[in-house]
Amino acid sequence: MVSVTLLPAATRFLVRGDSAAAATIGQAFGVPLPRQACRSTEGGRRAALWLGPDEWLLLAAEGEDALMGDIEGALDGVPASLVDISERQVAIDVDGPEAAEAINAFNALDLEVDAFPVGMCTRTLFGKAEIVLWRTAPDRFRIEVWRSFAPYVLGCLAEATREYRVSSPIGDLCIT
Amino acid sequence: MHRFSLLTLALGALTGHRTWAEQWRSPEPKAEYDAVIIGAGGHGLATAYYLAKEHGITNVAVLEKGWLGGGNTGRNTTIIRSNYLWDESAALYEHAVKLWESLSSELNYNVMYSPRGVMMLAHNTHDIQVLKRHVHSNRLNGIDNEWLTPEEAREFCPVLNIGKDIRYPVVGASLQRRGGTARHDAVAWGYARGASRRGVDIIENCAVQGIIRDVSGAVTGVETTRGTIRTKKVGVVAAGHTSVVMAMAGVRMPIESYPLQALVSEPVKPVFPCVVMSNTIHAYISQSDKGELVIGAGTDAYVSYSQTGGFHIAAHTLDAITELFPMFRRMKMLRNWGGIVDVTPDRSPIIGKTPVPGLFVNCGWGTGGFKATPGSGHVFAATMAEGEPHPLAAPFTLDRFRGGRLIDEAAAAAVAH
Amino acid sequence: MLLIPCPHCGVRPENEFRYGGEAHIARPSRPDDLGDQQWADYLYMRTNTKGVHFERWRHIHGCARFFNCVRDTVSDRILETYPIGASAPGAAS
Amino acid sequence: MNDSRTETGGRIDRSRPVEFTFDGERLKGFAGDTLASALIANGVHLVGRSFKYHRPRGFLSAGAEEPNALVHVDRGGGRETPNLRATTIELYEGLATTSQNRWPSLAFDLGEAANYLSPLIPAGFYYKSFMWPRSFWRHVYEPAIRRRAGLGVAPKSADPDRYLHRYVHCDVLVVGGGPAGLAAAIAASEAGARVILCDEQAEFGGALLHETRGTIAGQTVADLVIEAVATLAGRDRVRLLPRTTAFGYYADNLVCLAERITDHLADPDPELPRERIWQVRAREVILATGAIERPLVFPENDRPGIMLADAARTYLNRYGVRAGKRTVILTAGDSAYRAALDLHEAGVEVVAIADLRASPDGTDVAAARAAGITVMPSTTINGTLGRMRVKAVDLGMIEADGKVGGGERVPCDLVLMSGGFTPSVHLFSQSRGRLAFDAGLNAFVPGKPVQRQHSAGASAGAFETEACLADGYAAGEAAARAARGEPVSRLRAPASRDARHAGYAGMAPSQRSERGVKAFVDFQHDVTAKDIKLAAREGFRSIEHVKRYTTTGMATDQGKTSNINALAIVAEAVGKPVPAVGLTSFRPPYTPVTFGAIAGASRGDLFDPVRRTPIHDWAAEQGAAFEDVGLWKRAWYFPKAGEDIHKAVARECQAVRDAVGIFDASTLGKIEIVGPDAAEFMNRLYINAWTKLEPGRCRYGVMLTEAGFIMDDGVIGRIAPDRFHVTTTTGGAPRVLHHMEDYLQTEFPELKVWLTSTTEQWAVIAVQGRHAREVIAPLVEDIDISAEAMPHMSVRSGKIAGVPTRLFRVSFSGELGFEINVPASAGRAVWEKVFASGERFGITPYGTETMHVLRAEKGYIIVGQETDGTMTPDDVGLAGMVGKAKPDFVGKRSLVRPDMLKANRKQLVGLKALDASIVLEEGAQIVADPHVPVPVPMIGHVTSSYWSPSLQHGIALALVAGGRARMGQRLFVPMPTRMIEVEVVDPVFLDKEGTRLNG
Repeated sequence: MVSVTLLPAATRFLVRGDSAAAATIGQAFGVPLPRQACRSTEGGRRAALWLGPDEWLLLAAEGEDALMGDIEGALDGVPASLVDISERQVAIDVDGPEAAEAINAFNALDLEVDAFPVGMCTRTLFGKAEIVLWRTAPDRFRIEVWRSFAPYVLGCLAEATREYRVSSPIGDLCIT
Repeated sequence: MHRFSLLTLALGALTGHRTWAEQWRSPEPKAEYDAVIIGAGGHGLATAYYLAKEHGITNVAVLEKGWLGGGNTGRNTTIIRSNYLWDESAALYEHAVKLWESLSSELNYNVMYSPRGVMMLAHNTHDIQVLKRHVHSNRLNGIDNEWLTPEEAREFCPVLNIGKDIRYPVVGASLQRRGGTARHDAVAWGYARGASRRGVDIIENCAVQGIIRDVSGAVTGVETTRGTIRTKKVGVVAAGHTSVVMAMAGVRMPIESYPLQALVSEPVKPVFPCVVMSNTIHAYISQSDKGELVIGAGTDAYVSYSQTGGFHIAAHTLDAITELFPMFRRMKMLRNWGGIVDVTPDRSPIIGKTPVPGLFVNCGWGTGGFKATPGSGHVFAATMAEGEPHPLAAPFTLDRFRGGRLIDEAAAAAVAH
Repeated sequence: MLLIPCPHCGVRPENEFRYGGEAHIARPSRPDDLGDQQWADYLYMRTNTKGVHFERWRHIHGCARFFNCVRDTVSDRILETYPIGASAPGAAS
Repeated sequence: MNDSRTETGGRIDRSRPVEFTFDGERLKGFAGDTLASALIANGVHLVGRSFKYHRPRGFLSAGAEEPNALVHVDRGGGRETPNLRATTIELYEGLATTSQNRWPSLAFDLGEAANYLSPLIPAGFYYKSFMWPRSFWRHVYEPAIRRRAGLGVAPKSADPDRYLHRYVHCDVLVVGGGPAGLAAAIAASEAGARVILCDEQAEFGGALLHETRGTIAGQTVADLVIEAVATLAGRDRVRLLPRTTAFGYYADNLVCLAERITDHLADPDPELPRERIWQVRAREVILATGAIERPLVFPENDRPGIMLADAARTYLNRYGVRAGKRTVILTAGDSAYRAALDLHEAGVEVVAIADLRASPDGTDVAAARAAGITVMPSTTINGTLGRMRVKAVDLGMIEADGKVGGGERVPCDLVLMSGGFTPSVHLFSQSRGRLAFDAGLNAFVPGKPVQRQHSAGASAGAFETEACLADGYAAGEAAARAARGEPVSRLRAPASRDARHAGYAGMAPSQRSERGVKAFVDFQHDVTAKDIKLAAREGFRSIEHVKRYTTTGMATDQGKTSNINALAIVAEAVGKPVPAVGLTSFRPPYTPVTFGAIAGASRGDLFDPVRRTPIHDWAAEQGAAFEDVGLWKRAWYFPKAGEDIHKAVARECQAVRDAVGIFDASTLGKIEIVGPDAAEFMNRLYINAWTKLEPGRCRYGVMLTEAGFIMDDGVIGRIAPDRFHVTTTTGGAPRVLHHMEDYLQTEFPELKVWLTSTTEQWAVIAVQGRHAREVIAPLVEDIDISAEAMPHMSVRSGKIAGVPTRLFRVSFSGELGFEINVPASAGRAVWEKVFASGERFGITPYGTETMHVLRAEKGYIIVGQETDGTMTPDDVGLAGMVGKAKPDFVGKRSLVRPDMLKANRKQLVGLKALDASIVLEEGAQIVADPHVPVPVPMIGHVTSSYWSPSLQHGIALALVAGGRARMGQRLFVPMPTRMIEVEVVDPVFLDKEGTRLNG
């Protein structure tokens, strides 16, 4: 069984900056930014995902409009880049015992749980689309993908999960 | 050496074919030659052939580190065409096509030149603009190339999918009817035979290890695994390994070497009458006389001399081919191989003199050198014989990169906007 | 598909990367001072080594960082990778 | 069914009869049969025709190496597959098969005429012939050759089946499920390794599946296999993949497997893919790929009923089928004696075992003699008889001096041959390991591995079952240790180098002279020993040359049964030892792999992602036509009832010029450039100067490659001192970002600036036309959009229709215009509100075609259309934008190279045909003199050309050599049927003063 679900809208920021900026941003965000490569930190309904040595994806619930101002205020001139990308991408939840297998139909990473533990996150390729892949539980992944690539990723997942005979809510799902 | 004719063939049949002699000699290298060609691929052998035939320079050695025709000559997808955009390229490749047209009789060796037509597909407005630009330019240069509607394209190639519902529908095509294919090995063998009977020594299993120069810097010979050979003229025709050989003479080249893959299917009865190419989705395909679908794949992204290549490259090629020709999905890949291609910054060859006196180079044909084989050999032989570029080779000198006078066929097809 | 050790993310499949050409070809700091031949050398001349080759890759579908790589172009075996800005490993050069 | 089927035995399920057809004939077999075993059980031995001579052919083998028995399978609905090996097709109810390469029928094939013309058509005859007269090649000879060539027939319609890929990692991949592979998998998994075991067959066991003699450690071989497979199946870190062929071994221990999932099923579940490609990344690979029996090369060794000894044994022991009633066996090794014994015990009359060796004496030989089978040492076969099936052989006695005499003619219906075994080293060779010739085995064996890989069992030259088990187990243990990073050394089982296994390679001794004799080396391609000798005589001494000249080893079996024999014949002909002749390279795939499987799920909408904007569906609902731009679908035009593209575009253009239009510009690339050094970074990447651009203002920027050619362009807004909103072309976005990151990370790392793609954060709605301000005014909050407060080329942040916006006042139409950036998810709602607000002005949606016309009327370039990667800013009239005070920017130095400064460079101009009704063709060439014959000097080409509804004449942009100095000149555009005279004009056709956009 694998279920594939489009997750609700979220607030997202892409932050860039050096170590000092990261510390400040983490404080303002309420979740420290992970310093270990390809790892995430979580707190409450917020998460920070390491994407690169000076790059993090911040996730929060939809409508956290004040966050941008809060973080910018905290930075107070510390050089950094904070860009709202809430609308740039959408999130897909892939859940079930064969979730890793289904993703491996289009992704070349080793998704055994010892190689890709819970909490690991990375940009990677899914077929011909770039995604951020984040393992949120042993049998569960969150895929972040640019909006216009989402139908492609969902189509691929539908193709990959057909053999598990699940009725997934993919149907006519159209992302706009 | 036998001339091939109906009579000799019939005699052969009567004698159980025991009378055929070797098609080329395999002599020991002499101590000195008037000219040495490094690389016994099609281009190198053709150069030697024309040096002997057209310029009377017969004391020539062609040195080959492996077996003749074993490099890109024997590894390519054998497409022949001359529908290039820029005048310089068009003239050079058209020169080659004209030679192709009579090559079998010229060499008395059937190279199976098959002008079955090369069709290039347009999938969007930009493709149409680019291909029509080629069509018009070719026509005014006296090169056949015509525009086809999707329906006309399918008429020419009945298995073409011109449905509107595929990912990249075919919205038109250009067709060079004189384009086609030839039997790659036969080209090398035919030139080898022709050169050998005119006195050229073809020396296989002979790797060049050094280029010897005198105090003035001029070439005086080459060091090889089979001894030192004196000569005042060296032509480097070592596709894939140009940089390596030129480095022996201290010459840096604007060249990078990439693995290029190709593959064939199992043989089937005739189903594909022409050559079809699509630049937009990176695929080209024809069917050999033996029945195999011959499919060109892309280059790997990185410099390499490994003569293999990644599986994902072939996979991307086949998804493009099967998208255009969905009836081929159940066909099977029989063989997949790689070659090493020399790529220049403008995707056009470098033919001519070098900063080293006596050293000539013919390289940088990228993924499309086979089609040029006769023309390349012909103009390079003239260049080596005269010491000055043949008029058709003149635009393709090494020093064009200094002033920026590039002949950029890739840019001409660039996808943007 | 090669396996490439990204200095930041560890060993990853080649399709996450983009090749960036020969490494250690620094852009001249004052291009206007260069003659045409020197500028053309910068733009176009490449060692194209058969053997140990210094080159750049970008983990474009990963951490997005450029880095340097030492690879044997005959076997395609990667000997070492190191960040941009670090000098070429002496052992390999 | 006839009495070919044994009463008991074999691994078939006799309780499940299965009906199938061959060439229309309905036949019966059992579940567990292959097509080959079922056909033989029905007495069918004639199954195909060879490639060149169309000789009748039967089954040579019982496995994937089969060169002869190829059939076409049609499952209906477009599921047609040519060239499938009957020896590997599993029987299922309703399997429909037909023979190939024959006309009109298999038994009566007119193509067989070639067999009688064979003296005229030796190897390489193509190259010597078909040249007279010249024109005949293309129109007579080649079509005839093409028709005769090929084997099967390509499918005619699209394949409806699905295919998938899967990437997987493991500690140890074991290729081959025979004794060595099973033992290796057990040992490796015992040590805790993550193991994948694959085998090309439906059942694991390999050669053990037809080994019925003897016991191992007290177990029958069958029980041993059952227990081993059960053990492996019970281990959760083991994945068993039957029907899965490892076909390619790539760099860094990537091994590709092709799994056949549904082909053996009568009625497969449509949810299942037909095949799956596994891309396995293994820490360690064990190759336990077995060995393939070599045929012997003797005259007429190709008739139906002549097969490999081990194949006959397989048919008997595994499938319960006797391949004949009366057999003669020709061998050079001991294994054929086991086949003889098995057949003898099953009631097949073994007339004689002819042994090429002078004194065969192993235990198997003794057993055969004890069973009363006639063993004839120093005996060969001089020839065979029988057209559709072998009916007799002529034996020949090998004298002490090597000469061969005559012998008796022995009637038979089955001839078995065994030239020893050739280890399957294909994958080892693909892994770039070097092979070593083992004279004792007459074969190549794996040398030192170059990847993390181990060869075991028969593929490494160990042919006895016990040795394979031991070797496999040791390899499995070693691989598991190596996968954990422990140092490993392993004792290799000794190769089976003795007279029992040496076998034979090359042409077997024969009494008959070479002439008129066909002794086949490559069965499918009809390459005979004589052909190979001819090639050698003609100077083709490298094995690669021989292969290419004769085509030996190039058939669908890729020489699995022929390579060593061919090599030995060449070696003898040129007087060199076999290793000196060399070995042709082994290329992937090991056996042919379905194109569709390699393509995987990449088809249709999954071939490439289809990118749609947030406003796409609105346009689709309005009936818009779309065009592909990169991966994007863009609205092309919005036809009303009865309108074609021209009418629709004329109407849309007119609406924008006269009133107002609305356009979806969401696909434009967007990059947010943030940081204190943002302006400095922009200075270095664009030709323009940015330092003085005020926040709230925009500028049109042009970016060059380092070679000085235009790479991209777009409007760039300064949102704040340290923040730019950059737009790029639709197709250029990823390229531009990569280019920027390259310079930022590797050349300018000291700059404190960061780049973020925001292409999909924003939907972009362009409102263009004199009413644009009035249309959006009711919706805008917090922004003063008056002409004074918000001049052309400015940007403001605020709200529109209740959502945040970055509002640009820009124009790509020449009209007063705004580009409304709103969060993507609000795109459609805002669009609809703007549209509703504009209805009182007759707001008209327009697509990319109208956008192109409008911008061409204004002389605005499109990168990729007016530029082609060879154009400088000056060429397209943008030299004035270059920031003069800037010391450097990417591409600057290249602009002063000699060739960039030439006066006759192609320059952007406008063109008007003298006949104003003519719309020139884009891509058409331009000449100065219409009377010059071909080749005509061309001085430029038409880059853009449209009918201008506003101007009521055709307009064109063109690149013309020295164009700016040619204003007012008459030039010519030669078309195939006419010469069009044009005038060179300013590229700005409309509103040169720009009064409209400042409105």
